[in-house]
Amino acid sequence: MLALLIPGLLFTPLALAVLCLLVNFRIGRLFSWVGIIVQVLVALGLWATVADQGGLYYDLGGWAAPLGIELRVDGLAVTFVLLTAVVASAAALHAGAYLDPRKGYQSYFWPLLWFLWAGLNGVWLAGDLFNLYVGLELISLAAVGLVALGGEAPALRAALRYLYAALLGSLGYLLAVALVYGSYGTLSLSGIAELAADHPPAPLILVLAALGLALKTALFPLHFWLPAAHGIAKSPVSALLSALVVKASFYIMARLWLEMGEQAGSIWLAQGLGALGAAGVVVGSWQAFRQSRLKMVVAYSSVAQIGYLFLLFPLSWGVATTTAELAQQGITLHLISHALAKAAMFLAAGNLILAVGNPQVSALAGVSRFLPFSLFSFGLAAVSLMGLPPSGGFVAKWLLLQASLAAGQWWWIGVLLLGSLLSALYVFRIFRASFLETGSDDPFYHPPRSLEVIPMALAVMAIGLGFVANLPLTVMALPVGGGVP
Amino acid sequence: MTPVQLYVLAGVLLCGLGFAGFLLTSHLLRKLMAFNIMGSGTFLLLVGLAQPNNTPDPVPQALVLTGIVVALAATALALVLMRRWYHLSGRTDLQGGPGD
Amino acid sequence: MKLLLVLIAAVVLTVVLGQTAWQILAQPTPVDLRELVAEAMPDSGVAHPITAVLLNFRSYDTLLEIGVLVVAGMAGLSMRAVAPLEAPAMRTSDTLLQALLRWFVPFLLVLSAYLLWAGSDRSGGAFQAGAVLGATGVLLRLGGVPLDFLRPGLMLRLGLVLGFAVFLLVAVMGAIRGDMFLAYPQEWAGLLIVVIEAALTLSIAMVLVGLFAVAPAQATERDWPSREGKR
Amino acid sequence: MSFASALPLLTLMTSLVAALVIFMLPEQRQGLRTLLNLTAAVVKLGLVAIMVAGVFRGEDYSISYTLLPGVEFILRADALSVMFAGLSAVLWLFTTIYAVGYLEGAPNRSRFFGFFSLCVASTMGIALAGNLFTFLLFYEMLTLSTYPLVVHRGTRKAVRAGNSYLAYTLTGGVVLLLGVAWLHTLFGDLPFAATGHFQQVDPALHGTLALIFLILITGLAVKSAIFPLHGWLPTAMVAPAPVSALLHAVAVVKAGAFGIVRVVYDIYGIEFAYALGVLEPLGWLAAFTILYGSVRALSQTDLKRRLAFSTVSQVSYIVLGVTLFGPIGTIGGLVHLLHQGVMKITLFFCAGNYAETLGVHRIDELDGAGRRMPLTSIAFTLGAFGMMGAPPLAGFVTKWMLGSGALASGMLWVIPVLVASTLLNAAYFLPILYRLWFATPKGWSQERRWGRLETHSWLLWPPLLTAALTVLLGILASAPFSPLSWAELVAAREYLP
Repeated sequence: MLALLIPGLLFTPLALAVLCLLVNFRIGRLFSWVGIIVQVLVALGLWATVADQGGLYYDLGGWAAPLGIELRVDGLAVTFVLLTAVVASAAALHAGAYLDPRKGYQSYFWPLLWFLWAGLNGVWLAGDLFNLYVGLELISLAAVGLVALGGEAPALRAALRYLYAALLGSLGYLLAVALVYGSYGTLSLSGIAELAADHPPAPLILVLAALGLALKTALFPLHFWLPAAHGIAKSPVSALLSALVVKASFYIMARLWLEMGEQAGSIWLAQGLGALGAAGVVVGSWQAFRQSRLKMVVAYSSVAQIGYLFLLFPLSWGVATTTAELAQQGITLHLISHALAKAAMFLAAGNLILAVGNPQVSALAGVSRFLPFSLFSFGLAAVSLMGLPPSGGFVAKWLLLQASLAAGQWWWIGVLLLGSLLSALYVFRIFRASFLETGSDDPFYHPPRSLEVIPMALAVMAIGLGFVANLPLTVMALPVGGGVP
Repeated sequence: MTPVQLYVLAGVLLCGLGFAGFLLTSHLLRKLMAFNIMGSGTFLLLVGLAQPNNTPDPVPQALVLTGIVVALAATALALVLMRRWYHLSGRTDLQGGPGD
Repeated sequence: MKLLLVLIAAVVLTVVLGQTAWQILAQPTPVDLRELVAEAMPDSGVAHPITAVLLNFRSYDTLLEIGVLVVAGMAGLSMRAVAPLEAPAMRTSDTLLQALLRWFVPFLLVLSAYLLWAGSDRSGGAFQAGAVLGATGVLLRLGGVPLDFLRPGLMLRLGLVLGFAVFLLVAVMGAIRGDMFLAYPQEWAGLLIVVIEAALTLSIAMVLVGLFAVAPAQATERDWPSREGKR
Repeated sequence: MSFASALPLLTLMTSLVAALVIFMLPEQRQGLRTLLNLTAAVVKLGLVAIMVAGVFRGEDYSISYTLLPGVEFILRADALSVMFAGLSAVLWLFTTIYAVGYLEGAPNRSRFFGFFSLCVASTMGIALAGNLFTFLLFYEMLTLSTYPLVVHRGTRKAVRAGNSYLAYTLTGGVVLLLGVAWLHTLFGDLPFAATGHFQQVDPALHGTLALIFLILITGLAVKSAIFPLHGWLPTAMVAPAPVSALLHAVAVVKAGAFGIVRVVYDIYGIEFAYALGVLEPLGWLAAFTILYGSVRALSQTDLKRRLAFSTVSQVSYIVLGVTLFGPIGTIGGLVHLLHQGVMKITLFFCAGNYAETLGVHRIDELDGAGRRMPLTSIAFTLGAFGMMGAPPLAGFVTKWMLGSGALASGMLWVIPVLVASTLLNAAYFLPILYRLWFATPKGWSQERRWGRLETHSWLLWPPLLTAALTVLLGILASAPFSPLSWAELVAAREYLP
């Protein structure tokens, strides 16, 4: 079964990218619908198989690592593959109705989307450091292409700023890879993890990788490129970028940290990254509060939410194994629930802007009365984002609180609690604007139901994750067990 | 000094040079050149560090070839975007211009 | 102030990087891929180790790398639905250049073909050949030869993805046969690699010339006619 | 899952499902919405009645679900939970009837009734929560689902009130979260248990436990409006009358008070909390809040704001009762949880009636309203006398029990507080009653008429019924299944044998 699932997972997005490039927007949309069904089924199948039988290494081309490239198909990877399938499908379905097919350049949306999707799958599964680099670049360039699509000046500026940041970040990572290859003579992550105990890696490796990848993940104060890029792109694109793309670089960093953090890490690096993350939570939330445009609020909120991810480093370094596990679980759940909630939020924000015809927060007055459905999706997503129960965001916050308390690092507790309140500050600013009554006439355009249902579905998933969190937590802990299928 | 040490030294210097250039210049084209210089330094390091006893290792060389193509693709994309930005805004950097 | 900070950062990077690199150089690596490559060479289908690594052992990297190239080409194309091929500033009517072109182009084409062929047992290969082919295209364009296939139509896009598509098909054939993704049948490996390389050469050249051609000269509102209307 | 163990879940679901369906209903389907609301309320009342009978027989309804390793989601009906659940179920029915009449012809009713049901679901969840984690879940859900009701009118004033409401309650929620998480780290999952968990705890942890107690109580004190965290309550009175009635007289403030009861009795255990020395300071604070709320109520000219400050004062009676070490004080506090709800909701219903029928919001405009609206005014009068603690009404029972409890536990300073509070109550209620019955009417500018009756019939019946309940609860205090006998049942289980 796996012998077909894994090639299917890699092949479908790439094949669709090729097909969609050759046709116009409408036919591309048709192809993509088929592709979405295939991808979701394959991702589900893979997830179920790994949940059932445990993970494995897949040797691409039949060449085993370290000579060849292996894919690490473990519980965490397939969980993210499934997450990607869900979020990307939602964004793609939304885009199919949201984007204007009369604009010629929109036909490039589909091939770029499928390359992005392929890159994401590649990164989740990669077991090879250099392969991660190529996957990361595939993601970055596709994402930049998506931001720049349409080629208007503000989008170009955002895209260029994003591209330059991404390039510098990738080089930082590549330098780290060069040092690793020089030290070990291999690029296989599993091989390095085995060797790391006897041959401690140079501390600079982790520092370089951390800096480069933090730039790509938009860790404060390296977040300067994110709000413009995520705020200016079309809503489905923003959803993809905030939900998945920034997570890819974080994922690589987390994998590196968990493989060689023990030897190459230090308390300074761990606490420093955590402190920057904490600063990101505070500054990002405050900036979000100060924005006048709806999508910029959501974009800055990503800066804040990304900050939490970096608590992984202090909470998993030099602490008891159970504490580190709690932290990993909390961070993974936070990543997943933020992906779902933020995608829902961007799509809902897109609908609201479409309905109101104005990107300003202050234009939302009356929305609660006439567009309750879109606002409700936004609200549900916001509940998870604020970490209020019952939601995936709450469970994640709970686990992180437990980890901080167990690690005795009480200073992160303040960040977690304050972060909730700060996020409420910018979220409720939007509700405040939309609850104002304007009069009994409905001045709004009503988006089609198909557009409104998608963010609602994502938001419901973000909430629902709070009830079934145990399941993904069990699966994502599954290590690689078997060999070739 | 062996040739490999020379590679590594040159790589390190190019990296530092490119890094400083990338951050100090605001002209988009110069920034891009700086990125390419830093990239070349990284590739030199990748090849140099892998062969301490002067016997060539095909793997890093293949990696570098791949890396060059990737860097080339990124450079080309940056150039296209940059030229369009220049024609729309009349600027060679990202400060100011429409929509800032 | 910024200058000072950046300089300090750059110097620190250089020094620390240099120091680390020096230490790494001094120690042998626990794994040596050279032996593994040498052992696997007979099964690779080609004689040159770098080509074997690129198109067989680590072919997944190369597949994605071509993907990156296609993405860049595509994103470039999306910037411009219709390129003004007749932009006067782009053309030159220098007779000397035209005369030289007549000599250069056949030579470059032959050189490109040689590089492609050479890749199997010595330095060379798809990328080098593609680069030369791309350069030929650029030269032709500078010389004012109207390369009509560069109009952002189906032909250009087809050429853009041809190499990638061929590579992808070969990759998935392995899986369909019940083997791994990207695995070649032993006896066909050499031939398949040549086919992939040939297609890649074409596509790489196409991306390069395409990007050169479509980098927008002057963008105005009328650059965006709807494609549907055009057909 | 048997029917018995599913009962708590079903009780919760009745209002949750009602909420979801109502959200989906188009605005104009008023008949269906009302039918749905009332059916759900009646069904819920029936389910709670079954549980009350069962718990009395000594049955224990509980259902649990593992949310995370080591974290359980527990719904459980014990004597204390059905007490609160019963109160909410009864008053939900009355308030639904009232709200249907109140909002006739107003916009955004789908939203209103949807969130209203969601609030009731959260309150039920708080009542039936079987451990602190589950309690926290519903406590936060209550905050969120109340917000749209507070800002319901969509005026700038309402939106500002919403801000203040959130600022207080979200902060409170976060503080509570810290306390719950800390306890969980130290002791794992702690289900509510009759005599608490910390009898045999290592004395070295006593300091930490006292600190956690402080954190938990601070988090809970926001909703129960204990000084100095009461500021949101008077501001939130811009909400429509049914919201003020059910949520700010019953659900929200009682959720906080109920949480304090749970923490003191079922997590720490009253005996341990007493030994830890944390009860007495809490008692002082409650006493201060009682006096402070009453004094502030005196100077309010807006009727609903006066009632709100009265709530601030009255809810602290519950807390005061909890801190009186001894079964009689416990009974006084618990019984006040119910009695105060019934009395205060009557007053809010009446205030809403005056506003809707006569356009009256300020106390000095009430002159002669008793002659224009005699039935409403009788209900108001009963509620007000109940609040003052006049025999034989419900309020008298609680004050008597609290006084006896204070004597029994030797906390004599409580008696003067009770006396002073009663005098203050009289001082802010009697002038209203005087105006209602004895002042000459000056006429009302925005008067509306509904047929024969003095006001819309759906607005009239609920206050009359709750006023009647105020009388009955006082007269039949010692009957079986009365709040007083039920509180005795609970108290008997909370103290170590």
